[in-house]
Amino acid sequence: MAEFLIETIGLPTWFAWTAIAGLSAFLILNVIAGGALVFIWAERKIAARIQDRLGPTRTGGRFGWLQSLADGIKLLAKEDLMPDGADALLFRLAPYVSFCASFCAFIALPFAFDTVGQRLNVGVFFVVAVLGLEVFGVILAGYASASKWSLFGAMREAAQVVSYEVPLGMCVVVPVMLAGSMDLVTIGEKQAGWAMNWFIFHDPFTFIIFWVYCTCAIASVNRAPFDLAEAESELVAGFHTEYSGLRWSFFFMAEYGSMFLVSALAAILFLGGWNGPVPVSELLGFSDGVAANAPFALRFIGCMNLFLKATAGVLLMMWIRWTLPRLRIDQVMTTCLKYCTPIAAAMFLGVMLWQLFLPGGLVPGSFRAAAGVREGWLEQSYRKESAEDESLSLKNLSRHISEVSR
Amino acid sequence: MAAAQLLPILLGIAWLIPLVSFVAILFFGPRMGAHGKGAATVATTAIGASLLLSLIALVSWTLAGHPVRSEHHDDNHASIQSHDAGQSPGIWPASHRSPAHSDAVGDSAGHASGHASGHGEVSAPISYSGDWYTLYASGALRLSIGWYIDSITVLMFVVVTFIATCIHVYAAGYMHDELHDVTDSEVQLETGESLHREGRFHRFFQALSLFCFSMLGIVIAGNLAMVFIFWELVGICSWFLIGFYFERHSASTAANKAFIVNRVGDFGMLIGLMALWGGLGTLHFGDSVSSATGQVEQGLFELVRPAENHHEQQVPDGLVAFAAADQIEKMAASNPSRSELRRKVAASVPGWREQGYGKWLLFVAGIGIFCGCVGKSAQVPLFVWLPDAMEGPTPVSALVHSATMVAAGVYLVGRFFPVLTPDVLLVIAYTGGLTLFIAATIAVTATDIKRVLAYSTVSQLGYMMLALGVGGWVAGLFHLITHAFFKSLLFLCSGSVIHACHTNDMRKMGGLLKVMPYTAWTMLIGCLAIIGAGVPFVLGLSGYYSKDAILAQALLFSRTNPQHSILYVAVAGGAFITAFYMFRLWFMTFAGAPRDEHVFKHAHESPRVMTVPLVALAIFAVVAGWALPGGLGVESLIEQSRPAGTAETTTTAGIFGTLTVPAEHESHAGAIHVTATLTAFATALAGVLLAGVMYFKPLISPVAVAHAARPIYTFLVNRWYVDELYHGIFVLPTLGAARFISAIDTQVIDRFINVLAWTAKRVASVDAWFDRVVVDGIVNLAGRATWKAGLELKRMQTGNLRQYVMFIVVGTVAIFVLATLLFRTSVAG
Amino acid sequence: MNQDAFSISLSLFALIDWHGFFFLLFAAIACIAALMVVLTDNVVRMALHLILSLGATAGLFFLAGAEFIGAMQLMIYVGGTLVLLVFGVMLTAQTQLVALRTPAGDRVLAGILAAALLAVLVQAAFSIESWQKSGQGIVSAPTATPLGMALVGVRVDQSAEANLLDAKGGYLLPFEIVSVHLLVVLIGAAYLARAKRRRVPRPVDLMASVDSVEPRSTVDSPSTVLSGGAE
Amino acid sequence: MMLALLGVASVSHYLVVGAIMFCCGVVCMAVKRNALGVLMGIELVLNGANLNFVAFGSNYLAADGRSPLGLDGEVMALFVILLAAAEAAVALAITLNFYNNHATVDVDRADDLHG
Amino acid sequence: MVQTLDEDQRIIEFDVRTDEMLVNMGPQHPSTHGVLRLVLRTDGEIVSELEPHIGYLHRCAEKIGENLTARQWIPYTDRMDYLAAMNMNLGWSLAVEKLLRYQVSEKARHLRVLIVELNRIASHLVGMGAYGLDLGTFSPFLYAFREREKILDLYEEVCGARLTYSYITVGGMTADLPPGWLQRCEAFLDQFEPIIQEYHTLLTTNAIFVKRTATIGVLSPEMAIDYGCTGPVLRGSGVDIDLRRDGESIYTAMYDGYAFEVAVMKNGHYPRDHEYPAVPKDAVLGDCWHRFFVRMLEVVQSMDLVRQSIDRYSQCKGALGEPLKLAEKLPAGDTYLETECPKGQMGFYLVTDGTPIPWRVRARSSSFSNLAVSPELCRGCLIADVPAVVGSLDVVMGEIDR
Repeated sequence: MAEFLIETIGLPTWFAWTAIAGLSAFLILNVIAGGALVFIWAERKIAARIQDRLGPTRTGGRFGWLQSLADGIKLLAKEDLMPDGADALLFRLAPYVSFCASFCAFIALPFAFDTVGQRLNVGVFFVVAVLGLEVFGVILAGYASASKWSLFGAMREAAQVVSYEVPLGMCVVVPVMLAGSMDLVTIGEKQAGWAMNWFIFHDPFTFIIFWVYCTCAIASVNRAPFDLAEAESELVAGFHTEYSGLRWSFFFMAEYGSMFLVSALAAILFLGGWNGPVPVSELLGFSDGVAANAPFALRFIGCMNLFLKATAGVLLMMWIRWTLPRLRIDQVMTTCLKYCTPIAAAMFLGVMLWQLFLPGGLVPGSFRAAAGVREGWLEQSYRKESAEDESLSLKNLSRHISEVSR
Repeated sequence: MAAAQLLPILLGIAWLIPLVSFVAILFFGPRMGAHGKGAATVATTAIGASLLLSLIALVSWTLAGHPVRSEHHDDNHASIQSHDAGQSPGIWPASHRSPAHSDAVGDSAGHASGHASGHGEVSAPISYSGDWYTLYASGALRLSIGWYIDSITVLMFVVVTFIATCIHVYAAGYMHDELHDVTDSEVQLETGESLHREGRFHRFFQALSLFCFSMLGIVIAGNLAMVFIFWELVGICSWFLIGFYFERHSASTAANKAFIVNRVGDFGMLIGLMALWGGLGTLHFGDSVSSATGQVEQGLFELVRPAENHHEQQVPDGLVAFAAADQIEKMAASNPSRSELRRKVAASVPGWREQGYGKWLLFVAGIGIFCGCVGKSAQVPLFVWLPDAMEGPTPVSALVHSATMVAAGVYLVGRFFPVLTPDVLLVIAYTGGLTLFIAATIAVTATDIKRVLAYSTVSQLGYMMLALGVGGWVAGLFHLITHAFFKSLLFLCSGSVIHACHTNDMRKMGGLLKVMPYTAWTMLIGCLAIIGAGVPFVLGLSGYYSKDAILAQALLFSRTNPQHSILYVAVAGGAFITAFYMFRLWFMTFAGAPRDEHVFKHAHESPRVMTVPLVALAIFAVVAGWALPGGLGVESLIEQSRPAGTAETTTTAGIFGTLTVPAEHESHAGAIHVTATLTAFATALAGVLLAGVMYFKPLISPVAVAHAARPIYTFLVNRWYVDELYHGIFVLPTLGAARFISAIDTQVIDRFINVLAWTAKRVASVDAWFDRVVVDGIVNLAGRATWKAGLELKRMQTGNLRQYVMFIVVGTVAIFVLATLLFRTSVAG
Repeated sequence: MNQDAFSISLSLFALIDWHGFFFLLFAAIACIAALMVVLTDNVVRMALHLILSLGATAGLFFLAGAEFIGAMQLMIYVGGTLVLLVFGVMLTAQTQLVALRTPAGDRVLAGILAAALLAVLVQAAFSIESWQKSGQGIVSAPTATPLGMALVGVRVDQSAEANLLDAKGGYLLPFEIVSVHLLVVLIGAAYLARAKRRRVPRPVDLMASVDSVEPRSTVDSPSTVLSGGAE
Repeated sequence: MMLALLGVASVSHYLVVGAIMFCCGVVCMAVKRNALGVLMGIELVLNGANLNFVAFGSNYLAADGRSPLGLDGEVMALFVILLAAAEAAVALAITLNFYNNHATVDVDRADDLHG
Repeated sequence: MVQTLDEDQRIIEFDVRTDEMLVNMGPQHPSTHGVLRLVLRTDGEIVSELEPHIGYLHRCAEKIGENLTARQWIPYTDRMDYLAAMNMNLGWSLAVEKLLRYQVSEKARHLRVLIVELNRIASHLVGMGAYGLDLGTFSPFLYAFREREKILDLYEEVCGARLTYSYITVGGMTADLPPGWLQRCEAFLDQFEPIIQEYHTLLTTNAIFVKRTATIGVLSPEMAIDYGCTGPVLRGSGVDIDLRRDGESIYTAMYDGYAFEVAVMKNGHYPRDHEYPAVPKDAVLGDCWHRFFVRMLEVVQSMDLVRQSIDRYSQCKGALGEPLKLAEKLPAGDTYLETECPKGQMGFYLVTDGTPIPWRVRARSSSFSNLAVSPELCRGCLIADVPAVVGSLDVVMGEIDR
């Protein structure tokens, strides 16, 4: 887009880039903040429906759709309290740390094949790593609150998140292995075409590991039944017991942002990302020529696809939250260390062997109608990297080796 | 998809599904529902799916329009179709040669038309063979997992899966005791209590699935090696299943007995396999394409009955050359080139064949393979295991006795028929005859309901073997299939009775007709079927057709070979005894007044899950023999795959003198057929009547008869003293030898070793002194010196971590400074 | 605003070396945070500063074009520090925030030594001419793939595509050694920190599965709680 | 002032940053009596060293576009990170063990090995 | 069946030495069921000692009773176990009737069974829902309250109140049932019956629920008896006591002719347990799961009793009988009577001196004894188990503090 500003409108290069960066940051911020508003409202409605009641009905007219906004205003107006014995600096800092981590991770998250804040060639790891930093906010909050309940919450959160990063990382490596790249855009593009191309359907192992990922993702964003850090029946409100007002809402924005993020990551890694189950755009003939001229339509469809999938993931988490009791901390750790990690490891091995023997996936060669349609468009924006990747991929290497040995 | 591609896929999947079920139950059995209840569903679904696929295979076989090879037929249509099929790589109809090969032996289509004018029977039947996977290939030996599919394969698949399905369903009801903890009152622990153990429901179905898989493996097997593998698998499965109640001593003994007796037969089979492989270098039935070289390898059938010889049997070149190894060595002594030697050998092979080289080898191969069949199909002298195998649960008996294990032997003889020489066939016929007679006589005196059926199975297997031996290929296999239906029916019925009465003893039963009508009537149908009841020349139960065919063939055989007339007598007599003991069983069980009130009072009809399979099997016991219009009957289906060259009468001078194996279709000729039918009818009727007067309306007291013929009765009750004989001949000498060897071990070897040990001890004590004084002294000195040095050095150790860090930093800085001062140029530059 | 002033300030703005700017930013954060680690006594705050420092270092790695290393730094290193922090809180948050102060003499000594070391190091850093030249700013190729290939023993960065197999100098062996080493270390750590004591169970726990007892006729009679246990 | 920001990012600058971190780490190790503080010092030291590796391995920083170390620098940095993680694990385990036995994390009390 | 020490999962191993922490759970904590204060001494997350502090809700109800006539004190009994006020009313009424040697009419007897058993359902519904809440699942709570609301609606029709009814009084009831009430009650039962399965799905058989409750807080039968535990807590430990069957004759006479089986595990089986989810493998008798399950079974049992009483009541002719006059004199003497309330055995003791106002009034509450055992149950468990254990005891602070 920056090129568009530079070439068509004629803005200075630096200004174009800065403007685009600012715009991206603004948009992502809105995704989080707006998303949190919508999701909080949705959670209330969904919880209400699950529990056979109505939920918010009045604020904002029908469906109480302005409820979260009203609550937000209420929170803004609330007195900002801090306990006497608190570590003032850390107490104030903690919510922003959480929020920033959640926000930063969005930088590398592509919403469509080229709609991404900053395309990183280690995108997956960047997202996972930065998301892992969110826990600092929680720990600092728990420590700084000078409350024993908060400290308990922080401890649990730390233990849980650190443990779950192991299986989560293993789950994430699988799509990386399948795509041969850590770039989220590349990973998404590899799944273009029909739904059968999605990595979840690549082989039985990926199918299983997807569910492991779901479990670990829920655990790493602290949602029920893994919401140990804020377990209200045990720890009052866990790490945010002492928080109120805007700071408190920052934790919530971070939580909903992370929920959306891990869901979007699941969508990109396993569920085809911005590719629909049916390659509608390709079938309609948005081929190279058209695509080059009308990328906005494609982008829009892609964004919608990803949003839908990620939203579905968020809704799934809500469904689970309002259905299941909470696990105990030792059970949470058992789930991670005794089940998720070994399963993830075994599946990782399985996918590896599968790649070795059946590199084409479950239905090799078929349904690959639409792959590569957008390649021209992508190459334009990231030509160098893709060329590099292609030449260095393992496939090529093995071809070289076989040629040499012959 | 053409049948050639479709059938291996269908049957292959049908074959593998039970394996999947086995693996699933193996790993997840205990977790399938409460107490592994779901295992039954899994196994039944699996075998049901196999049945479905088999039925589809049967339909596709029929639809593929394979010619009915009864009297006149025309191969062209089918050949063309198989020709089409042959184009796809990896799938290789046995009747067909590759285009590259066709100039040598001729295309089968042209071949068939070329000879159709003559005797008309010379072209090979349609069959498909190929390999899925090569297990091992080295030199000439290629062990592979492959298929050989003709109409018998398809039919056997349907029969095996159908009966197995029925039995699975039945067993789900029968084995329900195993769903909970079981108290086995037949096993007494040392404490005097009955054994209390967990239920093994899933284990049963696990073994059942593996059993079905193994049996189907034998049926579909494309080569003898694969047959042997699955042969052994069937053996181990029977071991599992017969020994299902392994805590019972009798059950574990019976399982071991079945296994060991079978090993005896399998040893013979191994010899046969070696003979064939050594001589021919292949164990494949049909022709196949070697995946390694891409060349066509001729299969056993083609080698023994080459097409250019009008499918007449001849000793294959390989066997001839193998037998004439010394001649070849002589030729090789003059150091000819390899190709020259090969040419020379090829030239002299016909001459050697005339001299009878290899004839014995072929005979040994045939007898060897038959040995395996003797064990598996419980022929004399290896039939002793089968009655004991009754220790397994009844569904197992039904499965073992009808469609799977014992059928395997007959099936293999049938499958291997083209390779068997007339001499072998004669041996088979006599073995069968002897078996059928001995077993039938034993059955007459048995009182255990399952044992009667067991001996009747042995006897019927004898029938089949005899039929095959006298050239009644179709008759034997036909009887195999009809027998499978009614024998499984009979066993399941008896199981139902046992389930109701909780006893096996027929002397405690009687009058059960009233309380268990389903069981009684279906069992009556089974009895009628096994004795071959029917209205002569009009309609009959399945047994009627197959038994008549055997009788007719036996009669024809004894007419053409008068010196072997005894075979016909055995068959006819056997039919009489069969009728007698079967109806003795039925009358004792169901008719008359209850003998044991206690048993009668508790008797009840079995649950629906057990009676439904009975009815299903009963229907098949009735109709399985009927010929449907369009050549759809079982008999004509079998006929489609009659091995090439066995359709005409052949006369050969064999080891046992000149022998004429009459063509089977000649037994359909009026005179023979009428005589055989009437004989069968008369003997069966007589048997039933005799049973009637002894057990239904007791005009003759069975006790009196037994008393009158006491020696014979005792002899029969003790089962011809076969077990005792074996004990005397084999077991006792073995034990004696073992004792002798053990004595050598303890008296001689152990003493020698003791002496050695004593010597070593003495030497070691000397060594120890040296070690203590000299070696230890040096080491201690070094240790003391180190200790002293350490004491001095330890003052340096303050134990303060931070101080150490300081030391390191000071050291680093010092080195840097020194280096900069001393080697300024090098660092800077 | 004056049009000229606007354009001048724009052009000045354009002259900024953003790379340099971010370098300075991250370097400052890293150094100051590192210093704060030294100067703080509260363990939790120390850990916070350490995280800041390490995070800023990750930023420096990104600037230097080593994106993969940066991500790894965030993931592994910062994650590892997180554990430190947690244990810091756990072990010391309650009672021992105070009292662990070092004697001033030690501090001064350490400061002097460190200053000396720093002087030596800085001198060395500027001792070579070519190191001081600013980079060409050539956007380097992504290094994740070559890095991975190097770890499995193929140096794609050093040889042309055609003769990949001839390329030597991969890190397969060190990679394996490090892997084994990590495994050993983890086992060792688990062994070192394993449980040494166990809680003696209450009698109640030991007899949890006793079946129902008959109700007593007199509830107030002295009862005998099962005591002892399996041991 | 803004112009002064030009061209500051060179290998030497990275080395200076690394040196500062290294020295901070050393001081940290030397003055902290809390075992966890010592651990953090070690982390800083390793991190400073790592910075040098990356700086030498970066083509981006190299004056001629070809770095002295090339990929080796990054590989080394990676190894250091991994080993640092391992080291942290072991050191923590030791600290915990120490704490279990001595009920303190004061390294000055950990002088059982003195001569 | 004593497990060996090595295999015992409940033995908690230390791997980190941490400092002891003193934590206050309550009196304003979300999961302490009112104003209960638990002081926990923890070692990390492991509770080494728990001490309940009570009295935040004390309001001298017993003393007040010594200044009011027997009928006047009825509203104060409402406020003891406010979740099962009808049962409280009944206990006090029966105690006074025992003193008076008064027998209520047949019709009143069946009506009382109907009313108190319905209240037992309502009480257990709250107990169940709140227990879900304690374990972190909110939805079952609302499902339970939805059904409880319907019971409260029925009560509202009967006596005008939804929580503190004062309906059952000494000598009978304050009023007879309104017309059509029985049909509505039956309609509710029909509607409610299938919903129980829903609760089983959401909680009883839920894997996480089982994990959180099985083998947690195991209360041995001996200890249960020693601590004076009663009600579902006692029966959850396998002790077969239910005052409706084993109580004093004036109380058991009320249930004469009613068919019900005490919900307790005997020989490894609960009554009619084939109709309910199987006992999970992990659960041991006396743990939280069993206490919970006993309550679930008692809901069904009470439904049966309500149905039976509806039949009998509708067949009874005649009047309910006259309640005690507001200031009728009580004969001199003393009496004590315990009844089986939803939470356990509730006993009332009164000493009279011939005046209408009792000289002494005392109440023995079940929750008090049940809560007393919580320090034993919570020793050595995790903090997360504390709500699970205390919730499974289902205490009501109004009853404890009186």
